[in-house]
Amino acid sequence: MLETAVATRELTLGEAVREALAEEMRRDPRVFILGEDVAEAGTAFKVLSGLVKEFGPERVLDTPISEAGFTGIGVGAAMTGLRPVVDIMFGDFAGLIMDQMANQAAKVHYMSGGRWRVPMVLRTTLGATRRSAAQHSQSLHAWFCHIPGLKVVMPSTPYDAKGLLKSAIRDENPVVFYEDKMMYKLKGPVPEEDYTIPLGVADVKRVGEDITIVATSSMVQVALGAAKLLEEYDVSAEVVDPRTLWPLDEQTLIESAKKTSRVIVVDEGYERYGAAAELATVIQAGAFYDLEAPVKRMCAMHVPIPFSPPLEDATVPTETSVFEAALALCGRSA
Amino acid sequence: MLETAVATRELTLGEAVREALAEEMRRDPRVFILGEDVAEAGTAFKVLSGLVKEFGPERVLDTPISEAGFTGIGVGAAMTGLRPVVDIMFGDFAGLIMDQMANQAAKVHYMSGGRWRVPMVLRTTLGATRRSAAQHSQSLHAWFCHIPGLKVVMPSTPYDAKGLLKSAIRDENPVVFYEDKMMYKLKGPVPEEDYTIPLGVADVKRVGEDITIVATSSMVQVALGAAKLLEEYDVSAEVVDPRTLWPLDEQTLIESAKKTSRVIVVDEGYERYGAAAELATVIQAGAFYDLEAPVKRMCAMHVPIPFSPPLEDATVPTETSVFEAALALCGRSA
Amino acid sequence: MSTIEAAVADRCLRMYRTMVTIRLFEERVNDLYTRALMPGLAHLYLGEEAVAVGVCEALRRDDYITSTHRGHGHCLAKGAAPDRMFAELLGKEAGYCKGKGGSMHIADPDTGNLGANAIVGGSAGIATGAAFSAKKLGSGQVAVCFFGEGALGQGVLYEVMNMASIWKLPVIYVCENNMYNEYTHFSETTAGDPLVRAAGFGVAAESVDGQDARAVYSAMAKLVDRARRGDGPAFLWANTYRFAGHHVGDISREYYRAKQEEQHWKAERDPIKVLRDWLTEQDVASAVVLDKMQVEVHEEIERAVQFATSAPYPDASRVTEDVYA
Amino acid sequence: MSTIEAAVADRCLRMYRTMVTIRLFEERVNDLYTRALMPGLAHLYLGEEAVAVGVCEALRRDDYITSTHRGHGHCLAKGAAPDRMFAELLGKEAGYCKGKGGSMHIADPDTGNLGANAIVGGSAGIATGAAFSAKKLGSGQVAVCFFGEGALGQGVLYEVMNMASIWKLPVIYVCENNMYNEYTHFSETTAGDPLVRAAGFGVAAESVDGQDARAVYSAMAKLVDRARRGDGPAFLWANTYRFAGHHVGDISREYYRAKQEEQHWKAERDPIKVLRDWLTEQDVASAVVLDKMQVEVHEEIERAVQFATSAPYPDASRVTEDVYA
Ligand SMILES: Cc1ncc(C[n+]2csc(CCOP(=O)(O)OP(=O)(O)O)c2C)c(N)n1
Ligand SMILES: Cc1ncc(C[n+]2csc(CCOP(=O)(O)OP(=O)(O)O)c2C)c(N)n1
Ligand SMILES: [Mg+2]
Ligand SMILES: [Mg+2]
Repeated sequence: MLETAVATRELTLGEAVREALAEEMRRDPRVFILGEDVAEAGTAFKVLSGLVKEFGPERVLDTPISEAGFTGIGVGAAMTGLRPVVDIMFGDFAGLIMDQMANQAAKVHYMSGGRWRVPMVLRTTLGATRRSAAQHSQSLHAWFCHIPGLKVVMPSTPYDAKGLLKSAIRDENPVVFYEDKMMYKLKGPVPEEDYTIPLGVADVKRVGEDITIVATSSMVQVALGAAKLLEEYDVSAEVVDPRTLWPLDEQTLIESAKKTSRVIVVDEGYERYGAAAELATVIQAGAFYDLEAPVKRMCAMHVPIPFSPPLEDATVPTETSVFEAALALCGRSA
Repeated sequence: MLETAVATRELTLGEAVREALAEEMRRDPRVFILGEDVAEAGTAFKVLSGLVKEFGPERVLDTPISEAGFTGIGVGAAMTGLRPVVDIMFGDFAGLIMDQMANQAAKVHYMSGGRWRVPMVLRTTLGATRRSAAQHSQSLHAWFCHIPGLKVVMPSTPYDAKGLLKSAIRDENPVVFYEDKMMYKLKGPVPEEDYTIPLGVADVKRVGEDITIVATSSMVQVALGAAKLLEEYDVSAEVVDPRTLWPLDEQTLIESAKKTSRVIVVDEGYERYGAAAELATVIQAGAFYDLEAPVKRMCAMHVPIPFSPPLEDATVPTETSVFEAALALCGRSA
Repeated sequence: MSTIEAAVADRCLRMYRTMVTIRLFEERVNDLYTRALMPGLAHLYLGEEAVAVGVCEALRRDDYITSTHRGHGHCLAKGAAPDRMFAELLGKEAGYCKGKGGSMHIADPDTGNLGANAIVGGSAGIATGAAFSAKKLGSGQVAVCFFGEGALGQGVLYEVMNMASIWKLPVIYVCENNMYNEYTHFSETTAGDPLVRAAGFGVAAESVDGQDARAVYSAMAKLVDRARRGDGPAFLWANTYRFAGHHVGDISREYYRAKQEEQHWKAERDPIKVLRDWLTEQDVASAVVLDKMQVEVHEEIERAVQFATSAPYPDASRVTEDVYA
Repeated sequence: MSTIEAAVADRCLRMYRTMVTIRLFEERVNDLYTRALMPGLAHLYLGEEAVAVGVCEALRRDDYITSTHRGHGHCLAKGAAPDRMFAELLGKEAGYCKGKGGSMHIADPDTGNLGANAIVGGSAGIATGAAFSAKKLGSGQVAVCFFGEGALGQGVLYEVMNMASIWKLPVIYVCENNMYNEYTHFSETTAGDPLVRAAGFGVAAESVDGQDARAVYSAMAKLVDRARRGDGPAFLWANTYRFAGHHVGDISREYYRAKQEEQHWKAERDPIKVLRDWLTEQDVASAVVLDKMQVEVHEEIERAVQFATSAPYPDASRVTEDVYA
């Protein structure tokens, strides 16, 4: 986290996203925003507030409720000289756009023998515990991660969000950019000066010796909280944030695993056939002979996400559950 | 494979699927088929030929090219007293129906507190090497496997296809049933008498001692071929077919892994964030202390599937590549 | 002494009572939210009561409906009980979905409610499939698909309308045009003419004043009749207005619609006032009788809230139940 | 001596030559397939030549098109060279897509071809997005989205038509109605009236005889003009017929369409014969001249096949290239 040392002010993750968009739109007139209620309303989460005032309705366009349609329009616009940033309000709506993303955006470059490009960013959200029930609480990033031709970015701090979003917008490929709804109000240091963070470089959020907690997006803060709790038990946890699930910085994950010999992967997607399985498999393959125990996964319970608070709270990893699992993995008990 | 001993005749996988549908439609008047060109044409693969003659156009319905729409109609029909078998010609079209399957079919039972049910089967296809290029060659089953509320069935023989399809049709939940396009002409023993195969029970297709090859659908025959080649090198390979990826028979996979201590998982989906990662993770977690080497994955290369034969052939596991990988994993060289 | 036929009078009084029930229910939902007693958000049906009530008055109890994120009114109009509705909104075990669904997913087989849906347009396929079953099983049921004009943006709606038309399915697509897709006026998101769109798919299309429960009922009764007779699907365009925000948290709305617009609709086009005026003018019921009815409903709502607030949450162990049947 | 204006005569001769090129190209594709020299399948454009040719005659080279699984005709009409087309169909490195795309994915930036698409309706968004760019960048380009009438079943088509209409995008949706969705007659899959559907989304709709290249050209020229002027999107319904099977392997078709129907269209409505008759009747060109042209085209096609068959396959190592830009 060297970078944040130079930071001079605090922004929320939402503000960092907005600032990244504003700076890129100033830098490059080809960049524009397409989505539902993105203009005057600034999205349902108010993340884009003010952008339409600066850039006008020609560059911040409200669309009908047609996710497949405007994602497809984004693909075509990206192929023909523009740099669309498509806004999909809830990541749960991925099911409506998978053909546009997986069969069109992801494949155009390859199918054309490299002659067409799709420099487009699809911003969307993930995360539960907002009492939004089964169709508005999912973290479906694994679907996109599975498709060659797409890149998938999962920032966990305002600093990363800004730097990674700018890289995503400058990238020549379709990039899916995930924002955790619960993290929009999270504050963190973000320097005034222009900077970008390359896609494909993991970040060690906390250095430790005894156990590695690989965490993505919303789960990074949970992992850091668990690491604090572990301190009191003299367990030193290293928290590694891949930051982008594709491209994936395998080396950093594997090296940390080799160093600590114990690993937990925490991701808010459904556990089964999810992103955590890939991270666990990569680590097992790369650090197999150094591991003291199998890599443990902690993810969303394999159930549709319920509305009722006591039920929903039981479906996601928490500081306590990660802390307890880590302690147990180190052969210790609370 | 005890079951096949009693088999008295050979059917192709396509014939086995058709027979299962015909028998279930005779048994249960609520069962009907919905899809593109399913009636007179008997589908693009001719798998359903003749069914419309026996059951009439009211039970074998040709639809417009509206995958999302008729999948949704299937969900509603299943909730209200019918047992639809929805036909999605190519598995590549999954992107068009993920909202209907993941947000509707999979969640209706849970969201309604168990009061509505969706007893529906979605038949579709997977598999490459037919020179059909990037949008008609994918194996996207990992997307469905990731969603709680869905079941996913992947038969690898005519016998399994018939028995599993009948169970899927009788199941009270939405079941995605995958057929390998290249396997439709594969012949195998199928008994005359009525039988079903429960969902969630793996099958050891070949008993072995030195290495376990876990293979799904189209890759089971490849694994068996590799096992034959391995024999000549005195390497005894066990081939385990999960048959259903959800529910998943973890125990059978883990026991085989414990016995042989070396495992390769072969699946035709894209390798990254794919089904093989889940199987590998489950095996690593369950057999960790017995494994001599990390579980190896062999899947579709992480690229859109190219049209050109020499390129396409390079993207999928083959008898030879699995044979060589297995030999290497056993510390031997060809 | 009223000149109105008794059956008509009864129907209108029944519709009035249900509209008042929805009104008081929603006001209480908003109150529970503002007092932080309700988890999550809710999309209120205030101002649109005549649509759900007029439509469901034309239905049998066993007819099907699918509802939306703004679904409380549909569920109540189709016969749901306020107490179990509130229990669901509060995530209690006694709720219609054991607390697993919440405000946006109320479902109830006993009243033919296939479920509210949080995916805009997400229930178009389900409603059409229910109509498919009704036709195939010869049950004589019809299915009603409620959705807002924003759902006209979802392609799947046209896919299923086309099939409903080809197969002459007994489904009625009820489009509640409250003029806003969240915070965007529908004129900015909707080209052409929705009625012509429906006609282009061979679906009988009609438009109605969504603030007049009697008009909604008569229009719907005709379309339901057609559908039961086997004459196929219909599209009903009901012009209405939501009095409150897109959801309970949408307080300052000036940036997307003028206060005067809201005031106009509340003052001039309140569906409850419209029906009340007619009932009194026609001597179907006196103000006194109607006020008494309102008091009864108020008490029922209060009892329902009591029931719901004192009802227990499901035990956390229930979380893994109902994933598979 | 012909009374036809020189410019018109030139245009019609140019269209004739391109139609013959497509005809001979497709016949050769079928021949390569039957002789097992082509990998996979192909969907032939035989009989529909006048649509692609009439439409593209009204376009600039830098205008955009998106094509379909039945796309060879669109690509050739937009200016693709037969040799690189054949090379792509055979999976050779010299193909338009280095052999990675094949028959269903030919793309070529040099001729504004955004790519053929194997997902029915899959390019509707792309074409509309290209029109969006053209308008935003003020390039004066238009985008043409070719699709078969089967794509009317895909909801995304209506989603993008609605947006094209709202934003007045220069996109023309060309629906090739060859009356069959694979093996099913479109009347069994299409309710209402496609022209009314388009109108319902505020899209200007026209119908044309797809076997008459001159008629297609004039209808299209008007719509392209409108679009370039900024008057927004249009929908062109072109009635046509595919002479061969759904794909090269679709040999016995009696179960879904009568031989007589095919014979009628081939004998009476062959678009090449229609234009040829006009050219000769109007003394624009003699049979001798047209036959000579045909021979030239034939030679060009043969050279193209030669080139493609003798061209090398890509090295297997190329498989991992072009996944990311
Ligand atoms: C597919 C989908 N896209 C977006 C949303 C977010 N969303 C919830 S309600 C809403 C507006 C719906 O407007 P309308 O259909 O007119 O219904 P109303 O809220 O006016 O009753 C939107 C965009 C959603 N739930 N589903
Ligand atoms: C989304 C989708 N569904 C189904 C298919 C399979 N399929 C390929 S061509 C075709 C028929 C298309 O008919 P039409 O659009 O009229 O085009 P035509 O073949 O007649 O030119 C179908 C169903 C597909 N490629 N994509
Ligand atoms: Mg609305
Ligand atoms: Mg057609």
